[in-house]
Amino acid sequence: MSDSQTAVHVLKHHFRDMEQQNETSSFGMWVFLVTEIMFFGGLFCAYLIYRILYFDSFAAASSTIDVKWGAINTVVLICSSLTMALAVHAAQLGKRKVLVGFLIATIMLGGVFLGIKAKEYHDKFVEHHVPGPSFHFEVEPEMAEKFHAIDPAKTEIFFSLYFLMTGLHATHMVIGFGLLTWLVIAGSKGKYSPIYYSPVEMVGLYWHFVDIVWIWLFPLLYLISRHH
Amino acid sequence: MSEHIVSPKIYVLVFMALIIFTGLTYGIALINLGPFNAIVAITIAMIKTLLVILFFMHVKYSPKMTKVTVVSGFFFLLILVALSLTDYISRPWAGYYGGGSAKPANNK
Amino acid sequence: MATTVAQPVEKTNYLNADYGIKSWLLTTDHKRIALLYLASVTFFFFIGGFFAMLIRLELLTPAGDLMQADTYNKVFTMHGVIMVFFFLIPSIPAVLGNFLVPLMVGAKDLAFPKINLLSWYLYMIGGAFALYGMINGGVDTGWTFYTPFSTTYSNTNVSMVAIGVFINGFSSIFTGLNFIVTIHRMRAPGLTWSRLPLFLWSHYATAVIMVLGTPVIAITLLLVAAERLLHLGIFDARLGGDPILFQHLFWFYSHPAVYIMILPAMGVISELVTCFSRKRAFGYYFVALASIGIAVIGFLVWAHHMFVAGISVYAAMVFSFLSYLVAIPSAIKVFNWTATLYKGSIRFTTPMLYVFGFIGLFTIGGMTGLFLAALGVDVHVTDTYFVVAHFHYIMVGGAIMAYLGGLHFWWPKITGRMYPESWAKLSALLVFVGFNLTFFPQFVLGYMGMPRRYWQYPPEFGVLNILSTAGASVLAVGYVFPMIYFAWSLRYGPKASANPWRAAGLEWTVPSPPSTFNFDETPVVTWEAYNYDEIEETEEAEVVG
Amino acid sequence: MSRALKELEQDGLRYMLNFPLLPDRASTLSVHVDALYFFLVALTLVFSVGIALAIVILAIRYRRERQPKPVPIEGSLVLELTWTIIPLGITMVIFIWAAAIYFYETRPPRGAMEIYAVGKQWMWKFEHVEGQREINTLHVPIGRDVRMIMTSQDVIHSFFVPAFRTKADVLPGRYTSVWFRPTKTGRYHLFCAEYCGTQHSGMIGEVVVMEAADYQQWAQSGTDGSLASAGEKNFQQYGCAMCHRSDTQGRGPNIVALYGKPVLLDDGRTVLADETYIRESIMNPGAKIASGFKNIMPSFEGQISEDEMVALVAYVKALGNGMANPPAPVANPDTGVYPVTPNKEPSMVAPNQPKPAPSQPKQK
Repeated sequence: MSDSQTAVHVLKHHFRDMEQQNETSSFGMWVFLVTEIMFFGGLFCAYLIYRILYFDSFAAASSTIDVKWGAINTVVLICSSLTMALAVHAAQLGKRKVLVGFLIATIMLGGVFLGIKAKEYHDKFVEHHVPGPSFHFEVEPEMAEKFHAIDPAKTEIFFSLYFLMTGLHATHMVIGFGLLTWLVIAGSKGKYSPIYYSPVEMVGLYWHFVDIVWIWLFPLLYLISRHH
Repeated sequence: MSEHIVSPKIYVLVFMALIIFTGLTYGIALINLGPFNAIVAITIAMIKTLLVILFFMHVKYSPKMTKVTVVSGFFFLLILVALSLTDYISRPWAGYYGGGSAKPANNK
Repeated sequence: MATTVAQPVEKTNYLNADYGIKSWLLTTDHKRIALLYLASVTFFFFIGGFFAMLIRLELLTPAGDLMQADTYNKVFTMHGVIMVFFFLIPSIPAVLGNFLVPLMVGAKDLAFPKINLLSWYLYMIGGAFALYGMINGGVDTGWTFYTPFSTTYSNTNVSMVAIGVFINGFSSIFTGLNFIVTIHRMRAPGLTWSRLPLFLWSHYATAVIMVLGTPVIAITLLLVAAERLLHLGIFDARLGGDPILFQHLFWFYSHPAVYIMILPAMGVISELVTCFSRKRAFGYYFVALASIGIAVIGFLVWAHHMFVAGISVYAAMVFSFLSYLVAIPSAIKVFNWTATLYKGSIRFTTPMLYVFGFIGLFTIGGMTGLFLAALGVDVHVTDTYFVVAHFHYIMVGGAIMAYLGGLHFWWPKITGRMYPESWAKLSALLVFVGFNLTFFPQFVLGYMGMPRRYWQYPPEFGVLNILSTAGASVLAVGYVFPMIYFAWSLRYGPKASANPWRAAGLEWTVPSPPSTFNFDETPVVTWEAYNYDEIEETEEAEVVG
Repeated sequence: MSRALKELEQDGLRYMLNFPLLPDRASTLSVHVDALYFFLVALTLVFSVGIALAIVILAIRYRRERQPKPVPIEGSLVLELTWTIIPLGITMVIFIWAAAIYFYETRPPRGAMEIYAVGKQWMWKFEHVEGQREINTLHVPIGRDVRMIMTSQDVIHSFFVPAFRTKADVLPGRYTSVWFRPTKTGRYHLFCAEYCGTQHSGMIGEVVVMEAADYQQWAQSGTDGSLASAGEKNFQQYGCAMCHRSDTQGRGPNIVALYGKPVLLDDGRTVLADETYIRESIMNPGAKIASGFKNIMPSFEGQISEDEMVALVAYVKALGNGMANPPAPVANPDTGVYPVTPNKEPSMVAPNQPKPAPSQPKQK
């Protein structure tokens, strides 16, 4: 289809021109991301306050999480952010195959991330650190030496917040997969062109936001006084 | 904003910076800096967030209104955290049970 | 800006453009969605009102004799949940706002029509969850869901209703998102911010609060549901959690939520007071900026609900000081409305009666707010009927009065029919009298120390409660009247012209009811807001009422 | 009384005609709160009547018939400034006045008489230091500062006496306090003001203010020893004496004359040893470790009930203040075994000799 036809077909009836439509959709996406900031913000605020109240228990609980996998996951997610950004770039230039390639790469990296996350959850399950009736926290000697005031009941709060925050983040990634697969299908049909690519950009903004949430989760949850 | 096409070179540069900062925050966490550990971790996370927002999310090239929206989002989150902390931090000042003389009550 | 007195030939408008269930349930036309909201909001209003009558009947006598104690607890909880989350928050923004924002802005529709329909469906799904929770045995935690009662000690459908409110929260997030983007990006050429009607200023401020506040209560209710289902210890003192943290997170949204309820009402009042005084809004900039001021400072004051909850003395001082700052913009608005009447040409139509009622009662409501922000007095009166009277003066005396005033004012535009003026004036009077008789005695009860949510009370509070119940029955009649004559007006009401009140505003330049795409060609705005002096000179069209 | 009133009196409707409009004034605080309340009522009257009059006058004077042509007025900056600055000034005056009352109300004077209260779903349990225990009624002497130290066994309650104008939420897991000095004898309502479940409206009671002599006589009669002595029994029963000894070899800190003193913790913080610190150190000792000691004390959460906890706290507060020091541990008569602290073998004397007990804090 020639460019003008796609433009007419794609321009919604209540917008004056494509420029207004694109600006409106991206501004709308940013307002939605502000609600996501406040949504995760409530959890971060609860985490911050409990961390101040029970620092030693939080530090002890955090020391049982393998920081190596957390770092690898951060790198994986940053790579997926890169591939997502390049996908948006490809959509802007109308390169259909490159767009679909990068979208699939983003999905793959996301999959790797969730795989590592599942492994970490499994480790926690094995160590009985999943909050609930089966929860049991063993205070190892070197932990007790480094952090004096460890209270096993308070470590359960850390793990509750750990599973809630990383679980909410993982849920947002699964939603991201849904959006990305929809983009892959529509992209391979050539729906996106240099004139109309705002859906790709919207999902890009969403994906980068999910990456930012992890950028904050990694130091807050994994790096509580790891020094010896 | 949507018109402005960012060259992949910038994306790769930003990507490298993010990886380096991740390594940095991991490395610094292993050194005992006392209270500064948390401050450094938070500043590095802020820098990484800024990088992602400005370049990956094109806010650097967006109209002013998008920048205002982003800043207001983080500002109101700051209000929630800061004003809640005014309660939690100031509780021990007036005697833990929220009342009573701050000076130790010698009951003699 | 000539108003065409068109012959009422059967022109196609948004109502008769399409027929059938699908045309309503799958519509993306903001006007039809507004009518869907009107129906569902009215449905929930009468359920909440029914529970209110049950409460008042129970409190007629000091002893708890109409119903069991836990039934009474469920009744006042559902009264609170339904009225707050399913009537007051959506009423003006979703009904009047949805209908009028695109028209006033000069656009064909809101920025995201499909998301607008989604927000109505989320509202209905949330409502279904809440109603199912109610039918399935109700919830007895109070609309505030305070922990640890709501998480560990209540065995009613707390999770069901909490998830219902959670889903309903996203409905108001998407409405807020739609309004912000529409007002920013889709204004007609020439419609600068200083020419925006004050209705849009207040809806813009409301939308900002909806977008920034609602997610926090969404996550808080999610934590309550998670704690109930997975036995986590986030707010359970025995496991190290802190019940006061729940109150911080809850009130961080729930106080700005009361500004979500009152700001749209203020917008409606600004429109009505200017139209029926035939004058520009007095101090337009100050009233507009006061809306934004209320929205921003509204986020700093939440802990004045918690002065006795166990927060520290110094935090209480900080929040009390900030609570006094948020009172100032409301005072500015009241003074400006009153000043607008000066040297105007005032007509006593029904909407204007509601304006007089609003300004009077909102002033009393606002002033009693100063009692509650005063630390010394608040310790005595918090959690008593003084608080109940204060927020009912603001919500019922303020928000519902403005909602009824706005509904009467824009009814000809929405349906193309005029409502019966004399019946409407009678019901306005009934509402005013019934309201004051219901809630003024509760101020006295409050200071005498009658606590909130009491199923039975000491006999010396008996007489004032009898007065209050008497008032409630008058108020109920006052609310039933509009239902009747609005329905009557759909069939028999006289046809309304495009601008029956000769009001200023883009929504009055299109025929009533407007066509599906509002404007045939995008209007160009060359006049200032509320240019009634120009309207006066141009023509003397026949005036209704 | 008129005949009609007498009839009403008979069939129990005595409040039909002469119902009160203001609560009694029975505490020093009520006078201050009432003064601010009347000022605010007057202010509300002024503004509400003022606005209502303005509306009525303007509406009538400028109705359409008398004023067909409206006069366009934009607004006036002077007017806007006046009705911004004047309300700001008034609100600041109210804020400072109210904050002063609040500051007076939340700071119990030193040497106030203490009464412990435990809120439980739908009843109040009061325990006087002299040992009297009461349900739902509270006897207090007139003219003396009374400080309520309250905690809840389950949900949040709120101790509210309208006649004293005081209210404080009663939270689970920590102590909150409220204080008042009764100035008028009589019986006053006691309400629970925070919604707490089915019988929330049944969780009421009476505060009986008595003459000082009557109170003294009432308090002494029929008690099986003071609260602190009950606390001492618990102190022995739970084996606290094993580690917390008045001489300094015990594994736990010496708690004689601990109450009210700042305690240096091992992470460098200093906290005030108040009731909540004592309670928290018993319920979960891991939270705050006195400097120089190890985290070896087991948690007694769930083993000690709130009533026993109140007695223990009263005992610890009485130590070094008119109460004998804790005696050496008493072997169980029949088994001859010292009460061993649960699930932790008493280790030999701690390797590093514990530094002097924290009750003599190092001067910073």
